[in-house]
Amino acid sequence: MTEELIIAGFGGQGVLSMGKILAYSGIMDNKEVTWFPSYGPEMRGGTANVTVIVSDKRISSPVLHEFDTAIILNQQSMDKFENSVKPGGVLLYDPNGIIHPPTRTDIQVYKVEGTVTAVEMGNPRVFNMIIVGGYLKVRPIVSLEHVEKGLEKSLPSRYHNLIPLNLEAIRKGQEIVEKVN
Amino acid sequence: MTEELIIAGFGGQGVLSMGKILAYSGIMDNKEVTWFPSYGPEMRGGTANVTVIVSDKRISSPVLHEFDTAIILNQQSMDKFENSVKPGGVLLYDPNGIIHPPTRTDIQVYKVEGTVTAVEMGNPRVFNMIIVGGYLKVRPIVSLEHVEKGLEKSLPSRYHNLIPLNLEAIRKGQEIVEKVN
Amino acid sequence: MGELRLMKGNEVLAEAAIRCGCDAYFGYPITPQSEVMETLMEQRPWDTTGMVVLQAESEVASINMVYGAAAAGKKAMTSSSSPGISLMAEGISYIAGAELPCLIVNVQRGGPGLGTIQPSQADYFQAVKGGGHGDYRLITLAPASVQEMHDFVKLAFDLAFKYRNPAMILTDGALGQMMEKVELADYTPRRTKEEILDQCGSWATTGKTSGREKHVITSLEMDSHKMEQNNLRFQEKFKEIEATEVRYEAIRCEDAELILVAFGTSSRICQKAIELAREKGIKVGLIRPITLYPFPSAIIAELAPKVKGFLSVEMSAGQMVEDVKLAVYEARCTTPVKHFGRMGGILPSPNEVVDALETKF
Amino acid sequence: MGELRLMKGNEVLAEAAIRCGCDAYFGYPITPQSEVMETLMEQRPWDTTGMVVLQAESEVASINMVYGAAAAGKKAMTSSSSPGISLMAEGISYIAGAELPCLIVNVQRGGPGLGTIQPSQADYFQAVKGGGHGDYRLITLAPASVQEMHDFVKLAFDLAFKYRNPAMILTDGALGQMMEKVELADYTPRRTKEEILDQCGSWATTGKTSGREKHVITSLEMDSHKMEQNNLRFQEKFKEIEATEVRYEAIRCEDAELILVAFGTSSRICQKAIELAREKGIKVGLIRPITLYPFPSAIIAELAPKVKGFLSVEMSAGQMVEDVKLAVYEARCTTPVKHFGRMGGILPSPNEVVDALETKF
Amino acid sequence: MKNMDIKDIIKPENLVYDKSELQIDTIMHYCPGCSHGVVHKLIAEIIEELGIQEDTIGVSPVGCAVFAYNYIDIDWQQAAHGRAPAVATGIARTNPDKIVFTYQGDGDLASIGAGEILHACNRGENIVVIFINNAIYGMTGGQMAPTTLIGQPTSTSPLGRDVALNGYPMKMTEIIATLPGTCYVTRQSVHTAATVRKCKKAIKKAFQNVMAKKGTSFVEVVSTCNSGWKMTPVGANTWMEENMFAEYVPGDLKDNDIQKPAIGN
Amino acid sequence: MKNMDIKDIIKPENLVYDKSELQIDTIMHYCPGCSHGVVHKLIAEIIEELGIQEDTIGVSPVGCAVFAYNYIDIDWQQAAHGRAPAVATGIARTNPDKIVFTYQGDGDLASIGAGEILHACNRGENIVVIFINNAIYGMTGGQMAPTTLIGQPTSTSPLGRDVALNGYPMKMTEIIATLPGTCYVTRQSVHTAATVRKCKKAIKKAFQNVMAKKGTSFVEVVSTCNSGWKMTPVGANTWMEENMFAEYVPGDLKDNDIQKPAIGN
Amino acid sequence: MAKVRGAVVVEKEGCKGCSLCVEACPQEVLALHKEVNSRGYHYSYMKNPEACIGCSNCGAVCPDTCITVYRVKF
Amino acid sequence: MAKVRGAVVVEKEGCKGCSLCVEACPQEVLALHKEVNSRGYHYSYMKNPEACIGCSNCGAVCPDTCITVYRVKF
Ligand SMILES: Cc1ncc(C[n+]2csc(CCOP(=O)(O)OP(=O)(O)O)c2C)c(N)n1
Ligand SMILES: Cc1ncc(C[n+]2csc(CCOP(=O)(O)OP(=O)(O)O)c2C)c(N)n1
Ligand code: SF4
Ligand code: SF4
Ligand code: SF4
Ligand code: SF4
Ligand code: SF4
Ligand code: SF4
Ligand SMILES: [Mg+2]
Ligand SMILES: [Mg+2]
Repeated sequence: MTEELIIAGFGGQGVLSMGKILAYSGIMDNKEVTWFPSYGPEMRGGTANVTVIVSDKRISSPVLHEFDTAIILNQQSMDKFENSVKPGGVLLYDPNGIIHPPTRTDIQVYKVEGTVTAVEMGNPRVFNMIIVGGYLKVRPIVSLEHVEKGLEKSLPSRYHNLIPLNLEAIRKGQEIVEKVN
Repeated sequence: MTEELIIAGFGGQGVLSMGKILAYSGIMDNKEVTWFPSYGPEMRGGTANVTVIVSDKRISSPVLHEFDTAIILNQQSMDKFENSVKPGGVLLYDPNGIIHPPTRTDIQVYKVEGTVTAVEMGNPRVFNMIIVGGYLKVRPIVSLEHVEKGLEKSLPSRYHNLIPLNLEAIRKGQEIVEKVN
Repeated sequence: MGELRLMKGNEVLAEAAIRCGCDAYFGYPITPQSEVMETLMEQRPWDTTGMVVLQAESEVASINMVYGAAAAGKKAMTSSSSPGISLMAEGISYIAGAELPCLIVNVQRGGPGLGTIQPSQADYFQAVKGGGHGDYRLITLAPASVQEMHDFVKLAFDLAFKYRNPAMILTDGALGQMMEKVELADYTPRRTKEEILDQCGSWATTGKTSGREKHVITSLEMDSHKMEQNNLRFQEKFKEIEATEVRYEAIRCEDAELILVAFGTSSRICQKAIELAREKGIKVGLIRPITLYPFPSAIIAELAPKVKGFLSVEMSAGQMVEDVKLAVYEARCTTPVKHFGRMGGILPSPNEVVDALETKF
Repeated sequence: MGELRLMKGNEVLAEAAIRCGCDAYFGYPITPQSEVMETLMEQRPWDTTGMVVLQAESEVASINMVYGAAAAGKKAMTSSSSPGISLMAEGISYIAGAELPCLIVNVQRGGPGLGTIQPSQADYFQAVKGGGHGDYRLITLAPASVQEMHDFVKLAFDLAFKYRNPAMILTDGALGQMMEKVELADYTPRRTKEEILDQCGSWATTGKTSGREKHVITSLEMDSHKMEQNNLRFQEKFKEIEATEVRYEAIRCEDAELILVAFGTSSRICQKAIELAREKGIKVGLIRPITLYPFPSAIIAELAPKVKGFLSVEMSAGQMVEDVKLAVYEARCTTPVKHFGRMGGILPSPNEVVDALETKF
Repeated sequence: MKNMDIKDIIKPENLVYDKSELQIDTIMHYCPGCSHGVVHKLIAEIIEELGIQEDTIGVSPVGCAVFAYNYIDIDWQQAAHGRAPAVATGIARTNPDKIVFTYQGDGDLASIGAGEILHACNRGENIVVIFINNAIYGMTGGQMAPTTLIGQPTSTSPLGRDVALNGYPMKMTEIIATLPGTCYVTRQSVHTAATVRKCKKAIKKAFQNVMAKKGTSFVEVVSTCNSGWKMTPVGANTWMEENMFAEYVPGDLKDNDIQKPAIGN
Repeated sequence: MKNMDIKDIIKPENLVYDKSELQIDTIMHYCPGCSHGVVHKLIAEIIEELGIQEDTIGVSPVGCAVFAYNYIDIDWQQAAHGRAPAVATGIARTNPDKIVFTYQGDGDLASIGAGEILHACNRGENIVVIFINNAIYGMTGGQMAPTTLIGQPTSTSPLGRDVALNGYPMKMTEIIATLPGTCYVTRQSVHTAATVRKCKKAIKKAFQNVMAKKGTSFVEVVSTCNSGWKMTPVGANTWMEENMFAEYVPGDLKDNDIQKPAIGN
Repeated sequence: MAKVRGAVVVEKEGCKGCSLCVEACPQEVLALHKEVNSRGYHYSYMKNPEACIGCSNCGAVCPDTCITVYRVKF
Repeated sequence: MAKVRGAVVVEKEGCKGCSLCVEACPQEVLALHKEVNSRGYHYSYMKNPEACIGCSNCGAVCPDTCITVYRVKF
């Protein structure tokens, strides 16, 4: 099993930590992982993306130009990465702020109403976990049990009380993900 | 004609300027010349030497390990350079301060009582010109006329009034040089 | 088995330093490696292992602080990225000339000048031919994974102390910023005073006790003949390093007709390229130099008569390719050696590498 | 015919700068080249040609002052010796990255570190492979006589402006300190404001007039794709330089069976060695690279199939020898290339060179 | 009149405050609320008011202001980290008719570039120095600067700057004021409309001094870096007033009207 | 008694002044009459008197004193030009039990090394700094230094230092005294027996401060370089008194007895 | 009553919602809009336009120079 | 008369003839010798030994530490 994933969105959306949680979950599941961020002069917003690879085998290039899955969280990222999904791959997006939804027909497209749902849940900060949930539903590359362990590892212990909330958000995301085509 | 000469002595004896005057005289005579000093952290005495080459042809290496002529002005330099004179070459020295006079028999050895004569002439600073005189007597590589022009060129104009004195010292040196073997 | 973590290359450099008993880190912020010092400041190893961590006023100061600590027998290191490493050139030459062991990490970014903060490998020449003046060499290690970022800290210190010569880890922004699984070493305590005396007591400035002559750490020698002797001694050392310390990885070279040569990040990309190329029926292998100095010339020389060509894949205009050619020349072969590279912070893609293989040979 | 003088190499660098219309010199004292600035301060060209001469607080400041003046379209230069040049590494990389023309003189001394003040050629790698970070090149000229020390100042400036690239005169303490006959050029006036606008008006910071866009001198480019384009442009320029600007002298190569390769001071010694060797019946010639970058690879490639071997004679542990080997490799030859060198400030003697010819081939 | 329509007010003839012509119409890369933007604006206005666009050469630093050249429509040089004063020296000495200014952050000027600024000011180079002291390395992600306050947390002093480890906040402006090469040394801020106006006067005077060839004029602007400080822009201003001003007291440190010998050789 | 034989006086029991045991028995490379020699002697005496030979590490500069390591029998490091304070920081931080001192000339400390000395003193590194200010670059043949006096001729200012070209003599010690990291800042000289004795007290105090971990102690010694100045040693002393002391006024600039927080992490 | 009336124009797309102008206004004219501009910032606008006296304080403090100020006297 | 007598020993070969001790002596005891040592320097010596009071001033100022001072009290 090898999953080559890109997550792309605005700086403040928790793109990097989504990737980190997935990668840590992979490690808990004894997989090989790489997590490769775009980086730039920090602290000045803009777009952010991270490439995550989870595999049973030693991972060669951590940098990819084509992906099995793309998680897209804003229009700029849609413009940039829609065409990088491999034929037959998955594109999953949050429709909030997306003006031009994906048009490709040779891939599977899903949407998760993460932004809206997070507000409904009364906590906009769980937005990214809802998306993770939607993703894991479509691509169950790691089990929830390993995700929980991954959360434990990746969150500083002072935030461990938030783990149940995060897991709930993930479950919520698994529920609300919809196939678009 | 090629003359490969080393002049060696204490820092304050005017070694470098002797070389410079000879080199400038060579230029006045339309010859090729090089002047290559030993150099070190300045201003702290010690020994000094300069290699001067005067030739009709383009000069290759400005650095030599053997010389046609060596002008030796202190014991350290005698120890260092006596053996660097080519067989049949010339060694010319001022006996003042020389404890071990040269012993080689395959070269021509000359001495010039420069220090003593300079004091007699009432001007210790013409010491080096007396030595130059002795040298030019033995190895007339440039004519006195060119030396005079060389002096003009190498001395700043504020010292041009000293040229006659220097020429006199050269003549004196030509007189007093003695062959030792 | 040691502790497993998901960490950035930069963070792991810091963690590995603490764990291998490093005595001191001196550095100055610069992207893409500022996390090295930030991680150390977060960890506060001075409270645990006693390791000193100091933000210096500049890279020039950093490398000279390293000089001071190293000359006292301490395990000292610094890290920076390309422009900052250039500023260290004089200091590095001094450290080499004074025969001091230390570790310098260059997390390369695109140049020349201020350039870009994206990853690059264009400081290869600077690292292996000497960015500073004079005849010296840096033992240069090129990690290709976060695990190696970890492992090579200890290895670099070991080699540096073995040869009393500065060592460099030459890596890049991609490896510095990416996270991978890493198995952390257990904590090795910092050497005690006695252990330092044991290891470095014959030369370090540990304080002149009555039992020994004073120790003087200097790279100065006004007497040219003595200075030449020093240089000859250095050259002997370099010969020994070249004979003993070459490290490389050979991947699928057994049946290969074409050989990729690549280090660090580009070697990872080349591994992917090999998969793609072999799918197309191109028999290609990879020599991944782990030590850039000493360069693994012997294996290249060994392969030279057997293969159709070498392709040096670098994130630069072509620097290591010269060492590949020299290795082929020394083997008295004329096997073609080509270069493929991207610059300015761009990583080559595996497909581009395959294309280059197809078009250049 | 110009004025004839007996002058030191260092003095003549200063004199040539004034005479070729140089606008500014910025420097910091270091043996064996302090006479360059001392001569300028004695001459006070600011009273005559208007040339600026400033003693900077350091070599780092010097090279950045050069950057400032050069970016305004001025003919600016600095000089130093090995450790001081190392300190300029970042600045030089910036100048190359910002595509500025200027002249840097390195009067080499023995290294590494503080080393010795005696002559050396061990900064060859630093000069031609890039002491600073990133992919850049210095147009590097190696004078072999005081006359060339004079002539190459103007030549270096001309090439620097032609290609908007920094140029270096790579010389050594022997050439800096020795005196020879030199024919001085006549005074070329400094360019007027109009002439500077003519020559550099399209890029230099001459003040944004309403007729044009603002000019920005920078080596920064955060967008990797643009940064790569910059680098590709630099590489194009370097190719053109390599195709156009190679300069060398071939001495007695017609019938030679062995070829010495040597530059600067060691090429002078090699000329003497040729005389001695030919007396012994050894048919030897000399290739003297005048431009070290671009290196005269073509003539070496041309000779490679015809001769029995090359001996690279350097005042170093062997640096240029790699470029000789690369030239032979590129010629698809396996002609042996050997190195003979002295280090630490010692000059090889002609006899030693002859011995090396006899024993190595 | 109170019910006058807005449209009747917003007419060209009623314009009282607008962007300088020299400020380039583009969105600046700075974080919301960053002091750099305010100071850029003032410089653009001053150059326009003094009519010296064609004569001014700016030197941008390495730091958040590295891109200053994108925002003011004059010729610019971008200097290596800390070396702007040396670069400015190179320009000013060879172009005595030009008005040269540097724009530097506290990491740039007080840390790596301490030597260069000291010497340029000591030589009395005829330049303006604008020193943006935000007590942190903004560009690289919020590391400690020489001017970071005691106890102030940064990414390289997460528990706050500790004197025992990192020494004391460095008062470069006080040091610079002792150097006879400087003719005008002042400390300003731009956190209120009143201080913005005062700061503009100070920078204008600095430019006028250079036009009159009086030597070095040095203007520190005590600034905020709300991103690095992890505060809101308004919160950062308050924190600055309450904490920075005690260490970096605003006001003129030196104002010489005596003209020094002309610079340049 | 007046006719007492010299031999009766020259006896071990009558010895009142002799070379320190720590001063190595070799001829120093300095020019006749050079101030460096006097200061070396004092340092050797002080280290011997304080019994800290085994704990002291000296850092020699690039300058005439580069060879200081040949003359005092302790462990030494030779630093790159100007970087002695950084080197000393590296030693002192990793060896808090050692007494570390730097010995630097005016070119080394005030010119190329201005940044390093400023920052080491600002951090309050626990070191002694001995600053030999002879207003010239002795080692390289007499070029102008930042501390060269106005009008003083040197090989790079043959008609004398000119403010318009080269700026003002730089008073590093005054600057250093403003930094809170320093606990003791003083200016001394060694041109008479009385000043030699006073200077020794000052340097001794500096070493004692470091033994007590008080932070940086900085001792400037206004010195002569008769070779660079082209004077006799005696003439140089006179010239120094008449010219240097007006610019570099001898005396203590700062003497804190308050102990600062211990240094080191 | 007031002898002076002012008005400001905020360049909506340039505004980064830093709130400094809101804070600087002596008349509490300005506020951040609850909507965001295309770059995601809550932009400043005249919430209370009649109160504006055209003092330009808001313009002076705006780091992004997105405020133009107009004033009429009577 | 004098309650104190002193004497100094100048290490002839180490002396560089700088004259600083000559200048520093309050009793005009010292002078430079008209002969030179092996390194060519006119070395310092006690020209007027009876006058020496053993004050050590000469020793203190000697840059080359070539003076040893002895003193007896009565
Ligand atoms: C030689 C070198 N060292 C380090 C850096 C990395 N760097 C970029 S900006 C900066 C500091 C910026 O801080 P400051 O000068 O205070 O400016 P600010 O961003 O706060 O305005 C540093 C260390 C660099 N580019 N070059
Ligand atoms: C990087 C570098 N630049 C320049 C030099 C040359 N240099 C040697 S000593 C010196 C200055 C010495 O002056 P100072 O520090 O005043 O010491 P002094 O000799 O007067 O005691 C210089 C510039 C060097 N060795 N290294
Ligand atoms: S990081 Fe700080 S200084 Fe830089 S733009 Fe943001 S607020 Fe301004
Ligand atoms: S040159 Fe000056 S400082 Fe150096 S030893 Fe001679 S007198 Fe002393
Ligand atoms: S002009 Fe004055 S009153 Fe009007 S909105 Fe701006 S700050 Fe408020
Ligand atoms: S100050 Fe400017 S950027 Fe900030 S909220 Fe007001 S208008 Fe917007
Ligand atoms: S001890 Fe005093 S009196 Fe005697 S020679 Fe020395 S200085 Fe003169
Ligand atoms: S002071 Fe010392 S070196 Fe100088 S003359 Fe006297 S004894 Fe000799
Ligand atoms: Mg800052
Ligand atoms: Mg000095």
